[in-house]
Amino acid sequence: MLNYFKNMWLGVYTVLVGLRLTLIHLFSRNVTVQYPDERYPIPPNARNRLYLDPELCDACLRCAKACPVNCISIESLRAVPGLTPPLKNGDKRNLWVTHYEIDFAKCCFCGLCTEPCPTNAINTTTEFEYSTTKREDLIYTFVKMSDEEKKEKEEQLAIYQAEQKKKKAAEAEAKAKAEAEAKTKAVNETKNDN
Amino acid sequence: MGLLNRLNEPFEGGGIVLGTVEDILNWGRAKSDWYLQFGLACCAIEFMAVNAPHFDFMRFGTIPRTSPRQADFIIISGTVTLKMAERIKRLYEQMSEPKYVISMGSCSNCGGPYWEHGYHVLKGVDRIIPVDVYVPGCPPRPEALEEGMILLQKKIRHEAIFNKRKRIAEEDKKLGLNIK
Amino acid sequence: MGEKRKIELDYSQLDSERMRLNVGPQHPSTHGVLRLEVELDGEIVTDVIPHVGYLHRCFEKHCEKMEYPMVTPYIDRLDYISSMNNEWPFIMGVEQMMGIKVPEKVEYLRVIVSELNRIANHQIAIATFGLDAGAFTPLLWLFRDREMILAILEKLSGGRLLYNYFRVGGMAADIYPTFKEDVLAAISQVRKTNPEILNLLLLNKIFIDRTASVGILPADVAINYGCTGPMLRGSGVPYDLRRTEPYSIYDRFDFEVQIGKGEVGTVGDCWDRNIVRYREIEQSCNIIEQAINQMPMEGDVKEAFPKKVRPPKGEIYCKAENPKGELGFYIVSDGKNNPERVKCRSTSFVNLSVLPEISKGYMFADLIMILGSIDIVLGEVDR
Amino acid sequence: MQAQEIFDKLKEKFNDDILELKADAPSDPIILINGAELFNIAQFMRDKEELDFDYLVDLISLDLGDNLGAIYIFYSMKHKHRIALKAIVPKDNPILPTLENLWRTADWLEREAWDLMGIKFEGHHNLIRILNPYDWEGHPLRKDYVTPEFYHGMKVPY
Amino acid sequence: MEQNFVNMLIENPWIAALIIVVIPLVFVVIYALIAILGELKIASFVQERLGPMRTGWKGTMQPVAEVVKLLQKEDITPDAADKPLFNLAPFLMFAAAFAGFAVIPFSPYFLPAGIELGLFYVFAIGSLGVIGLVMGGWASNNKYSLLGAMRSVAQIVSYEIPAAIAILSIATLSGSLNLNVISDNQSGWFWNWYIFGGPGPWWKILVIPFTLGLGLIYLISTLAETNRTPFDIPEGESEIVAGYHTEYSGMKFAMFFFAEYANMFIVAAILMLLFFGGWNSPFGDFLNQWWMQPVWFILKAFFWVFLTIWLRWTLPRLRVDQLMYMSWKVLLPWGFVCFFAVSLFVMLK
Repeated sequence: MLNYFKNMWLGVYTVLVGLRLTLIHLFSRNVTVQYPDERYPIPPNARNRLYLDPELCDACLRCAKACPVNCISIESLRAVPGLTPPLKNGDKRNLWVTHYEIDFAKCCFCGLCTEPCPTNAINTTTEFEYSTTKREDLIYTFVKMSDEEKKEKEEQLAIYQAEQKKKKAAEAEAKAKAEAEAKTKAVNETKNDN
Repeated sequence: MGLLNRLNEPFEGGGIVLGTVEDILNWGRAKSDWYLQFGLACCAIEFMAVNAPHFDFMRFGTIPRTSPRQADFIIISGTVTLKMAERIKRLYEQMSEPKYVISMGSCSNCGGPYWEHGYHVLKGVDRIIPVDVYVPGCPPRPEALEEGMILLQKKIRHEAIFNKRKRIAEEDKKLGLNIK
Repeated sequence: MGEKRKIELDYSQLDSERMRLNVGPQHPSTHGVLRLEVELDGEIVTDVIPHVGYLHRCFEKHCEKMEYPMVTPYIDRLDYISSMNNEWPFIMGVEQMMGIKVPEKVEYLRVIVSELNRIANHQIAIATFGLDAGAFTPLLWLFRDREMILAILEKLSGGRLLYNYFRVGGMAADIYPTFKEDVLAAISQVRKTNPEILNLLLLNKIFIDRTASVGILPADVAINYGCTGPMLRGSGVPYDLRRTEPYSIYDRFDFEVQIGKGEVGTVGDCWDRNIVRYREIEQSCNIIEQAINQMPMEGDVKEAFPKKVRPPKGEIYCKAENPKGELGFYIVSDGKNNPERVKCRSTSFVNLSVLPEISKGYMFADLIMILGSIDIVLGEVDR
Repeated sequence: MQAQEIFDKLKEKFNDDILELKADAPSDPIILINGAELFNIAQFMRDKEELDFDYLVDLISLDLGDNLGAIYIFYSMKHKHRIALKAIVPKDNPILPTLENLWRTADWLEREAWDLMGIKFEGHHNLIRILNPYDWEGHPLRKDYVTPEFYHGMKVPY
Repeated sequence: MEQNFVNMLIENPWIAALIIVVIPLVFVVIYALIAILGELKIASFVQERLGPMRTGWKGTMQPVAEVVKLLQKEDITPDAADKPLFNLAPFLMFAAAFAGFAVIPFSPYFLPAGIELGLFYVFAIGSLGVIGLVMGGWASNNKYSLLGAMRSVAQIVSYEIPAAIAILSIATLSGSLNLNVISDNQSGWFWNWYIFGGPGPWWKILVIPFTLGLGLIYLISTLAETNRTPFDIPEGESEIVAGYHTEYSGMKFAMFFFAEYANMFIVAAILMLLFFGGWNSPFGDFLNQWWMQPVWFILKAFFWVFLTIWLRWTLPRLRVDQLMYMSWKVLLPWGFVCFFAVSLFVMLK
C-alpha cells in the first residue's frame, strides 16, 4: 500500500520535473543554423569533393593505386622530353594526362588518394553542394584532352620515338661496327702475330 | 492521383486560372513533404543528424511518417543489399502517388565503396526504383542532404501537372534547375 | 457473498490463435534493417526469430582484396557510430605484427579521440532508446551535444562520421592549435546536459516503469551468450578490456568500471544497461580530462610510419573495448600487401543473438525496449 | 594460466588428439587439435575447474587452399586467460561437431561460418544461412567463389 | 439564452440551420491547422530548433501546404482490405467527432442545439468514434492496424469510466446536464469555477482538493481518449508503426487527422465547460462582453492544446498494462473518493 502511494507521488513528481525542464528549454535560445542562408562552419581540412590541379598532375597513378574503391581512372601519354613544358611547381613532366576522371558516385571520401601524391595535385575541398538529378553528372572529368591535341602529342611522340629508335639503331650500328672493327682488328692482330 | 486524374485532361493553353491552380498545387507538394522514417546504413546516422537542432530538417516542411502510405518521398540512406532490394521496391510501391526518391550517399547512388567486390550489394538503387535526386558524399554532410532537398523542391515546383506549358520551359531555361 | 469458488481456467482449451508479426526491415525502431519475426499471443511475445543480413556488405571479402591501409575506410563503415574505436584494434593488430611502437603523443591522441567517440556513441544509444520509449526531446538534445564532439573530430580528421584517422604507426593528421580548449568545452557541455537527460528521461517514473525489471539478463547467461560491453556490465560483471587486459595506455588513467546494480529493478534489466551507458559517459569525460592534461603537445604523429605496411607471416587476434563491447579482429597475414583473411568479432552480432532468450514472455512493447537496450548497429551485425 | 600449461593439461587428457602448440610471436598461441574430438575437448575446457573457459570469444573460419580451418578463441572470466584452438577439415567434406550446447553464442557464429565458408556443424539445430539470403548459392569467403551474374533478376556486378 | 444570434439575424430557419452547421465545420478546420502548426513549432522550440521556416512567413503556412498536398495524394485502398468498411471508417470517425459540436456552447448566444441532456449527448456520441477506429483498424487487413485498433479500443473504453465519474460529479455539483447551464453557473470570478468547488459558501474550501482531483482525473482521461502522449499507444510509432491508420493515405488519412483534432477540441471544450468556467471571463465582468465570451472559450481550449503538446514532448510512452493499471487502479478509486466527497458537499450545502 505504501508502495502504491510512493509510485503515485513519484509519477507526479518526475512528470513535473520533466515539464519544468522542457519549459525552460522552450524559452531558451535555439541553435539552428538556417542552411542555405547561414553556414555551419566547415574546417578547411574537411574531406568533401576532390579537386585535381591538372597543371600539377604527372599521371604517376599513385592516387589511383591508393584508392580503395578504384574510382579514379587515368589515361596518360608519354611526354617528349625537351618539348614538354614543366609542371606548375617546376618539376619535369614525364607523362601527359590525357584523361583524368573521378566518379564521385563511387568515391568514399576517405582521403587516401591525397596522401601519396608527390606534387599535391589532388586535394580534398570543402565543396559539398553538388547534388544532381542525373547520376552521370557525378562523374567529374578534370582533364580531357581533345582528339586533335592527343593526336598531335601522339605524333610528336611517334616522331620522337622514331628519332630515338633511329638514334638507338644508329648507336647500335655504331657499336656493332666498332665491335666488328675491334674484332677484325683483334683477328688481324692475331693473324699478324701468327 | 485522386483529384489529379480528373484534371489531367489535355488543356490546350490552360490559361491563367489553370496556371495559378497548378502553382498552388505544386507549392503544396513542394512545401509539405513527408518522408518515410527509414534508415539503412551509415547515411542514416547523418540523416538523423539532419533532424538534430543544428540542421533542423523540419525547416523545409519535412515531417517523418512511419507508414509508407502517408509518405511523399523516401530517402534511400545507405547501402542497398540484394536481400533488402526487394523490400525497398515494395516500400516504394506502397507509397502513394505523387512520390519521389532521394538517393543519399555513394552506396545508394551506385554501390559506392562496395561496387567492385560487393557480391551482395545492389550497385545503385536506380536499378530498381526511379531516383529523382542524387546526393553525393559518403556519407553526405547534413547540409548536402538539405541541398538535395532544396533541389527536389525546385524540381517539384517546376512540374507540369496539366500540360507542358511554355512558361515552365522558359523558366527552366532561365533557372537551369540550379541552386547557387 | 456466496461460497468462495475456485475458478480454474485451462488456457489451452481457449481457442486463441497466435499472431505472427513481421517487424522490419523497415520499422521505426529496429535501428536499421533488422527483421524480427515475432510470435504474439495477444500482446505477449512467445517467440522471436531475428533475421539479420539485410546490410551484409561483404566486409571480409573486401579485406582480402585490399591492401592494409585501404582496409581502414571499410572498418569505419562497420560500426558507423563509433568509427574511431573500430579502427583501433585493427591498426593495433597490424602494429603488433610489425613490431611498431607508436610515440607517446599518438597513444594519448588515440585515447582522447576514442573516448570522445565513445561519448558520442553512448549519446546516440541513450537517445534512440528514449525514442523507442516515445520520448523524442532527449534525442535532439543529445544530438545537439554530439555535434560539438563531431566538430572536434572533423577538425582533426576531416570526416564527420567516418574518420579514417588511424594509420599504422600513427595518425593521419596532427592536432590543431585550439584542440585542448575545444575538447574541454565539449566535455563541460556534455557534463551540463547529462543531469538534464537524467531528470527528463532516465529517472522519469514512466521510463522506469517501462524499463525496470524488463529483459533481465542474468550474468551467467550473458557470459554464455558472449555478450560484452554495457550488456555484460549491466548484468553486474565488471568485464572491461580497458581494465581487465589494459591495452595502449589505459593503465595510466583513473576511472571506474561501471556495473549495473539493480537500483530500480533487478540487476541486468534494460534500465541497468542504460544507466551503465550514462555513467560511462561521465567516466569517459574523466579519462579525457586526464589524458588531455598529460598529453605531450609537441611531437610528430607520423614519426613511426612504416615505409610499406607489410606484416610478416602470422596470425593475431587483437581486441579493444568498443562502446558496444569487445571488438576484435583476427588478422591472418601471409607476408603480402593484402591480408589473407580478416575476421571481425563483431560485438553487436554476438549481443543481438541473446535477444530471443531475454524477450520471451514480455509484452510486445517491452520487446522494442529490450532491442533498444542492446544498442545494436546493423552495419556491424551484418558486416 | 599460460598457453603452455593449458596445452599440457589438454595433452594429459586427450594425448593424441592435441596435435601441437604454435606460439611463435607475434602470433597468438594456438593449439592445433583433431577436429573430430572438438566437442569433448571444449567440454573439458569449459567444465574443468582450473581451465574454466566460460566465454567463447569468436569462431574464425579460414580457407587454407585444400582444407578449411576453424579457430575457436576462448576466454575465462575467472582466471583471465585466453587460448585459441584450431581444427582443420578437408574442403570436400568439412564437418565439425557443434559447440552450440556448450556456449549458446556458438549458434550464430556457426551459422555464420556455414554461410560464408561452408563448414558444416554436425548437430546444430538450425544450420541455415544467416547473412546471405536463404536461397543464396555458394560460400562467398572461399577463395574459389565466383560472384553470380544475377540474383532474382537483379544484376549483381557493376 | 438558447436563442442563437444566427437565428436572430436570419429569419429562414433552414438557412440559419445550415449556417449554424457550417460555422463549427470551418472552425474545426482552422482550429486543426493552428493546432498542427502549434504542435510543430512548440516541439521545435522545446528541442532548441526552429521548425518549419520556409513556407510563408516563418513557416506559418505549413499546415495549409499540408492540406493542399493531402488533397492531391493518391487514395490507396489495399487489395486485401474490406473495402466498404475501409472507406466508411474515416467518415464515421469524423462524423462522430463533429456531431459533438451540436451541443457545445461557444457563448450563450451561439449554441447549435441547446438540449437539456447536452453533457450526456456529447459523451454518448463521442464514444461512437471508437467504432470508426476499430472499423478502420480491422478493415485494413494489416496486423499493425489491428493491434493499434485493439489497443485503442481497450484504452478509450477503460478511460471513459473515470471520465464519466468526473463528469457525474460535476453534474451533481451543478445539478444540470445542460452544458450552457453548467457554464452559466460558474459566472463571476475564477473562484466560482467548478475546479475550485463552484459557487458556494466559504467552507467550500473543504471540497476544493476533491474538485481539483476530479479535474486532474478528467484531464488524464482526455489525454487517453484523444491518444496523446503518454497514452499514444494506439499510434505508438516505435512499436506499431502508425497504428490504426497505417494503411490510410491521402484524403482519408486527412479525415482521420481532422477527426482527431475535432475530438481534441470537444474534450478540451468539455473540460473547460465543466471545470474552467466555459465561456466566462475569469475576472468577473471584466472583458465579459458577448463578443469576448467565445474568445475566452477558444483561448481556454487552446491552453489545453498547449498543455498536451507540452506533455507530449516531455514524457515517454506508457505500456498497455500500465495504462490499464492507471485507469482501473489509480483513477477509478480516486474518482470514486472524489465523487463521494462532492456528493456529501452537495448534500450538506
